[in-house]
Amino acid sequence: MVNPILLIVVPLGLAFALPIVNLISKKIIKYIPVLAFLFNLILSLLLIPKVLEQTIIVKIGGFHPPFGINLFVGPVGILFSTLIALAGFLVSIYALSYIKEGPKEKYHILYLLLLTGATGVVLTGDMFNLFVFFEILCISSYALVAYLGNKAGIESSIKYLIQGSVGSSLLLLGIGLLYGQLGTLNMADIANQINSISSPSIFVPMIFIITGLGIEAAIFPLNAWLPDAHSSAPSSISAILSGIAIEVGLYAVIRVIFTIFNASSFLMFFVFLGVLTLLIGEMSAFSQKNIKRMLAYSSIGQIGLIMFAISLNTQLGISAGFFQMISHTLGKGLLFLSVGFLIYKTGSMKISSFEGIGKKMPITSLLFTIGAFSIVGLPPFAGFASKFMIIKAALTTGQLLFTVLIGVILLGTVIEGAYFFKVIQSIYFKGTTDIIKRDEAPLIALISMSIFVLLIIFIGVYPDFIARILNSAASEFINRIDYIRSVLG
Amino acid sequence: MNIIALFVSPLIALIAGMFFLGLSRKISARIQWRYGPPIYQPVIDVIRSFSQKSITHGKFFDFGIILSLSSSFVLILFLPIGKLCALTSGGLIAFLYLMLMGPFGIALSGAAAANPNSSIGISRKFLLALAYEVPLLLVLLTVMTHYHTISLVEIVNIQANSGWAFGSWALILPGIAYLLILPAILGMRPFEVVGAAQEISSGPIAEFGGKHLAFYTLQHALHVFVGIALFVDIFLGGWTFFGLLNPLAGTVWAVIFGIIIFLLKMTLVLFIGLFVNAVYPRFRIEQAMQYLWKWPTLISFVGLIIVVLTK
Amino acid sequence: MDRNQIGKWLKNPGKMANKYSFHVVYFCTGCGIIEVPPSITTRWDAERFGIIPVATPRQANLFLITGYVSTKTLAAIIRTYEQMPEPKYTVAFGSCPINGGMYYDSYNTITSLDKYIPVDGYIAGCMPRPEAIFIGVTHLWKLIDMDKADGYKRYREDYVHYRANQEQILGELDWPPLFSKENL
Amino acid sequence: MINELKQKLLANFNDVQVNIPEDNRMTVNTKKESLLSLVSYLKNMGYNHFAMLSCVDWIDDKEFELIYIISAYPQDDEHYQDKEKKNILLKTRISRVKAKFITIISIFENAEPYEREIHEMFGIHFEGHPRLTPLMLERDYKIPPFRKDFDTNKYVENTFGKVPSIKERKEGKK
Amino acid sequence: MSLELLLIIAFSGAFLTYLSGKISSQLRDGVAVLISLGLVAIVSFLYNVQTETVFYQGFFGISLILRMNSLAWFFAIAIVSFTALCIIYSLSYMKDCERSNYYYFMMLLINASMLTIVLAGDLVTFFVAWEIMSWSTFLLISYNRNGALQAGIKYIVLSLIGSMCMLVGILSIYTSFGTVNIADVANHLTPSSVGYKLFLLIIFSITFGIKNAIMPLHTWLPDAYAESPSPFSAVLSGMLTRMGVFGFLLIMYVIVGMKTTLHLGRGFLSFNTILCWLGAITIVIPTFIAMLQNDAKKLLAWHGIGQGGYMIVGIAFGTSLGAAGGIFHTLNHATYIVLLFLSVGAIEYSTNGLRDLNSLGGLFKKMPIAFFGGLLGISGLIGVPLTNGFVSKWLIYKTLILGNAPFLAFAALLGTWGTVLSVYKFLHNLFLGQLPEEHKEIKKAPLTMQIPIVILSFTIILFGILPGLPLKVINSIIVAAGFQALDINIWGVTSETGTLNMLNIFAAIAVFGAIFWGIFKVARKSTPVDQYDNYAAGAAVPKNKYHYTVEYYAPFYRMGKPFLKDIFDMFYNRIAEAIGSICDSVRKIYTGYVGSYVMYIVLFIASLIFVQLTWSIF
Repeated sequence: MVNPILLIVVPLGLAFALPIVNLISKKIIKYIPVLAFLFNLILSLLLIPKVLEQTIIVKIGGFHPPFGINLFVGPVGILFSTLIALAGFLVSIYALSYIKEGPKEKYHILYLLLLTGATGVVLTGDMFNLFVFFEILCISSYALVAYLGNKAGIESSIKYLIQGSVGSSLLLLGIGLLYGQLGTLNMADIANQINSISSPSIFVPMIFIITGLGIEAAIFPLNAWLPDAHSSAPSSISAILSGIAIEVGLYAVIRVIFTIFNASSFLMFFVFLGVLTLLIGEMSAFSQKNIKRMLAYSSIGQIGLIMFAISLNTQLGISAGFFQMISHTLGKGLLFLSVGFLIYKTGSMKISSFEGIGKKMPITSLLFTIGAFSIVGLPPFAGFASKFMIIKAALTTGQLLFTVLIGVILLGTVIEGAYFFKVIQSIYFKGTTDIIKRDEAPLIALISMSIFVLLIIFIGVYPDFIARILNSAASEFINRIDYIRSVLG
Repeated sequence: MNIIALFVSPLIALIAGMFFLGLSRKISARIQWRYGPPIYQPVIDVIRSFSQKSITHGKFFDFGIILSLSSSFVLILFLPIGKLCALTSGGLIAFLYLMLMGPFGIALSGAAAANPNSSIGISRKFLLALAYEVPLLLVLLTVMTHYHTISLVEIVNIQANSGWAFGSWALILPGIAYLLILPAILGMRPFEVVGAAQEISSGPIAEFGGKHLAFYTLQHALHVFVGIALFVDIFLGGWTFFGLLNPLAGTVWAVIFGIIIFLLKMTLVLFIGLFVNAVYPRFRIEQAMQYLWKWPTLISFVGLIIVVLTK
Repeated sequence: MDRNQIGKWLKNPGKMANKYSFHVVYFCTGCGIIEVPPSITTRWDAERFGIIPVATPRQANLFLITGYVSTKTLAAIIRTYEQMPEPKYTVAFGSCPINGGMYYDSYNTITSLDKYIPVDGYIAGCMPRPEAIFIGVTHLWKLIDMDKADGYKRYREDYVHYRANQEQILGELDWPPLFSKENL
Repeated sequence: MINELKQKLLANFNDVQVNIPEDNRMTVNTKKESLLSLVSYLKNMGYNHFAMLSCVDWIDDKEFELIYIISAYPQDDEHYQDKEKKNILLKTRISRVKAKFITIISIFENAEPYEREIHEMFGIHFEGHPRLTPLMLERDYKIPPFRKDFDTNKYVENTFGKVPSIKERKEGKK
Repeated sequence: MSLELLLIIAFSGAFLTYLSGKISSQLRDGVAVLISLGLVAIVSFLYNVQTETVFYQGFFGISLILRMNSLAWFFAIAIVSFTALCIIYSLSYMKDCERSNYYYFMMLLINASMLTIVLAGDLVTFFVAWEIMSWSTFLLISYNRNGALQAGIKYIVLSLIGSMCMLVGILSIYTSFGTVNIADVANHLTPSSVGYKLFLLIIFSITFGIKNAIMPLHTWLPDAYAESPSPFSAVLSGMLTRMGVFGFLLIMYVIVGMKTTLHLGRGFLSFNTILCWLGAITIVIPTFIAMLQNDAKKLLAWHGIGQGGYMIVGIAFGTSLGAAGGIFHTLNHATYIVLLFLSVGAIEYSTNGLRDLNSLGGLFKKMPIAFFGGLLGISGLIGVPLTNGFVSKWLIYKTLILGNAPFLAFAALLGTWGTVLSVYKFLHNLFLGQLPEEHKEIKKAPLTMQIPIVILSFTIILFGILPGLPLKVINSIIVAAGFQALDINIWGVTSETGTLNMLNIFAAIAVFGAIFWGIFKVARKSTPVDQYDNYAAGAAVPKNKYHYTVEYYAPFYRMGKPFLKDIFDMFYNRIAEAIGSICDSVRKIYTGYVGSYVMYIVLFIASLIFVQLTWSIF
């Protein structure tokens, strides 16, 4: 039985082995991330059936849970690790042809570190271990945002660094307070003792932890860093940031609320916060001239939608939220990757410079259109299936409040549809009408993007394929007692 | 009965129509202190037009005028003249639409003649039609809702036993409204905006020569006949005259006398139109539209409300 | 005034109808037009003979040339005459159309109208009063009876000659010849 | 009032004969050279209405006589009577052969059509006239029609042709 | 012949056409025509077949069903045949246009998605096909670049709002009844509360109102019709906008059931009276606005809205005659509006792009077939007897008058007279009158354009004289919907309150027409004359200046101009600007200073803790 710890160890090891390989030969280093995440993908796919029967607890160094650090590989963990591995694998293939200049080996190291941090956050069962992996994730993303080295890149990564460090310090403060009161760092143990002590002393660390994680999860007041960071990072990195980093942050927030603090009353506040994030994200994306800023704001909007779905606090709601995460990762990843080469070929991020690009780069613009249709939620694509589930979840609760909120959310989707369709129009129906030579993106990038498209269409047409894993993931959050009993025994 | 009506009513309509045209010219002359032409002058005009060699602007120019004359004759078949009514399919709605076909045919051939005078004439004809259609529709709707039927024959029969519609106080207002718009329907002087000889050299028929002019005169005669006959049928109870014909009911004489009474009533109504026609100068098209949309529409609207409320 | 003799009607309705329904082209060509309104209104009432002024030449069959004809008016007269349907009659007032009248030596007045369009009858008088017009009309009836009012036939038969005269005065005409070979 | 004007004219212009046939009408005969200055002088004096320009063809002494009729609107028009309207006829003589004269459009704008008509009917060419195109006549004439040597009968004869006699009309000969 | 196979052919046909277009354009034309005609053949084979097949279970376990009944067949045959005609038409219209592969692909995709809508047995397939139709229409509307982009955005925003309303409606049904199958939903819905039914009706009628352009929701239609390429605007106006009518039929008769819809709401304020009044307003105002248009396609677009009002009034009135009239009017309107758009397209094709009503004229001498189609089209639009428009309008008027709703009948009849005026302006300015010099040597429309025009004109006359053919199918529809049947015979409707017998009207017109044609021929032969030998008070006819078109109804314009502005369009534009400015102000939150960002974080924590300490709601 392969030990899930390998999911973290292998990419970490390769990350540190990379400088040595770099000495031997410069060319093969860009294939290492591809290998790492291919391994991760295969491993997590193998683990899925085992995990669905029975969650695996990995005790590091043989110590029993309350004392040693343990990994908790439940359906949620394995779902996220497969998602991270898949996205990482595809983006690393894309990066083979995209990252040409600049300190390439540093890019690959940081890239490996970022994704190992993400996998670690997802699988860990220990609070402090969560903080450590969270730090690895944030720091490597600060560095990668500044990778292009231009003025905008550096300025936005500094802003990201400042806000991230405020968040991490708050997170550390919260964990410290918790440790001071309960004397344990193990999530299950904390969850077990949480209801024995009075509420204000619990509430303050909870708020600190949630805010700390919330900054990375791009919740409304805390996500000011996202538009600058995503727009000035290289496209492959902004694909990873939008696709993986925000979802992992949100997973951490949910893990904290549901399993550790069991603060279900707090969720009602999260519903309104989610809707607010959606509206703010969509509205500020409406009149954007820069394509990557527009996509960044649209990610904020989508995160708001996921928050709304999950904070419905029902089995259907949470699985709908996870489904929306998956479809957002695929859709937004595809959008960022296709935009990457559009910008590379036209030289500027302005939407007005994309006029008539549909004739010059037909396949990439077709991929961009499919990604846009999936994000807006038009039928044959994954976005529609997830939106369908979210609305179903909201309406099954039967409360009038949620029906009204659904109305507001759909208004947000209409705004989103409006600005995405404007971009599609300018790609296909503006600019010169004379026949110009085709100047396509390189083949490797097209392959990775078309795999995204295949996944989007496959999940959109046949959503039941991942329904089982989504339900078990949702049930893991709903009944936290099994979590505690399975860890503490 | 209806098969005979198929042949008889068009003939009656044609003769009566030409008689009315002659009568109107005679009476206008008499009002202006001059002898005026003989009653049968329109017949002479038609024969003279037929003897003339006209010009044509193409096959569609001829098709329009043939369409308009034949549809006017078809219109007569739908009209209960006295007791005779050849076709009843479709009732008053089909009648309204067929009334539209006559002017539509002339409009087609007038425009095919590529003469701006006729185009302006046609646009005025349609504007005038739109103007008097508003009160006319209200009037007909009031009648139809009051008698709860859409067939003309039934309206005449109901009036046969329950007295003229013009008499019943519920339908007084629509009757008055119809009389107010009668000159407009017949294209008489105050509303002779369409064929204004001085301004647009007789409007749509500017290019109509010999036989085209003859066809137009026949169509105009039938149009006058239909305009008055509709009023007589709906408001003056067609062939009935306070039960005068009851003893003869069922015999051939009843039919003949019915037709005679019907024609007498029509001449009476024609006189009203003529007296107005002989005296009034011509309206401008805006004045005509404003007038028609003001008083007749108001009266007929109030009539409709009364009928709807009291039903 | 044999309007009410049915026999004549049955024998030759076309001619009789032409006689008793003159539609006059209401187109003032000269000083005589001032006589036409009184003749069609209350005092003299031409309508009792079936005479009505008509707006377009297309519907007319009688063309009154009321007075002197200048070269410019001649172009309009010829075009109007050619637009009238076939059995058409022309009556000229006064002496000016005959021999130029008092404008006999004017440099732009036509001396004899008959060269350009066929004229069926002349009414004497500088300008004839309405009674004279009616007398002219009765004479026209006689001419029609005797088939002498054949101006339009003359126009068609030797149209080439008329056309030549017209072109000689007005120069190149900007409307095509009325009768080309095939529709003579 | 008209007499002082006569004195003034005689004083200013030397080769001018002025006589007043009736109380407020004055005829002035001048040479063709001084006509322009005279017209502008009169205009400044208040005679600002250019009534008409006409021409007389003295064929036997081979001269055209151009007559400019200028008049003045009275200043205070409350008690204006028609008979007070003062007219001045300026006459000048130009030779008949290749007749040409200067245009007075610079002083009186509305003289333009009159000069065109005189040009068309008499054949006098006015230098400086913006458009001396034909005004009323359709055809071009070898001798302008209003000249005395224009033989109207002969012209009518060969343009409109001989009027057919009654006999000819009877046989219907064209 | 199973339904799945039909749809597979339709969708794969679209992709096949696109691919074959890569090889050669002739091949693509052949494939496109083959597929569309094949679809026509298949659908016609499915006449009165009542099948229902579950074709897919994978979508969240919902069983997606395709069913064929008389209503579905009626719309399906109309969709497929009109699209086939338009594709034959666009063979020559699109010959030298760029990106014609994309055009044919989109046309066949829209055709396939409309077919799926009509055959959908459950609401999820219905919604999926509806969405595919919407965004592919958007892509095809904005095909003509500059002007069309604005029209495309306006269309897609309004149809997105519509689809979102429908999505909420479908999911509220799914969540409260657990099933999406239309038949089950119908009997689940009867016991539920009136309020819930009213909610569903309103939500669905917003969607279908936008698509069918009922008065307040119609603003997208004029630009969309005018800017899209003519063959597509024919399909768009013919069948695509009438999916709204199909939707209304579905929701009012099949899902909520005819009996309940009639008594929803109190007395005057009941749902279908309001819908009738909206329909009536939609008949009158757009028809008079159409009179002011100077662009031929805009004029036809406004008539599309006006005629849509008739269908709504017919369907919403709730009697069997009204429903039959409404459904029949949908088919009739489709025939003559497609015909009119095709004839305008033919003119556009031969005068390369000119469709301004003020600068054309006299084309009936040069393009007889297009004129013939235009004439029959407008006579259908007016409802001249012997055309199919007359029969359906007669049915609607009879229901309104005998259903004692005289004011509705007045609005409908007034709409007809407005149509007469504006449609005559269309025919006069385009075809009749003086032929301008520059159009002297216009060539006739090519053969592939003439075939559809002739076929459509023939159908207008055929259904006009023998309305029994379509009415038999409609009769089975309204019987299935729960109305009592009308006794239909081949030439009309017989009922004791006034029969309609088209045959004797046709016979009368034919006989009298023949008589007077004979008399006309016997009388003296008239000499043909050129358009410049015209009465002009003795003067010569000036070239190019002797055709009266500009401001054709000038007196009415002066009176009606202030009232006939499209107030809803202006209102919606103002809303769009307001939203745009709000979005700009919202974006200002991200000021760009790191200080303000950190201040947000600290404020967030402080406020949460403060709230917890004072009210402790968490």
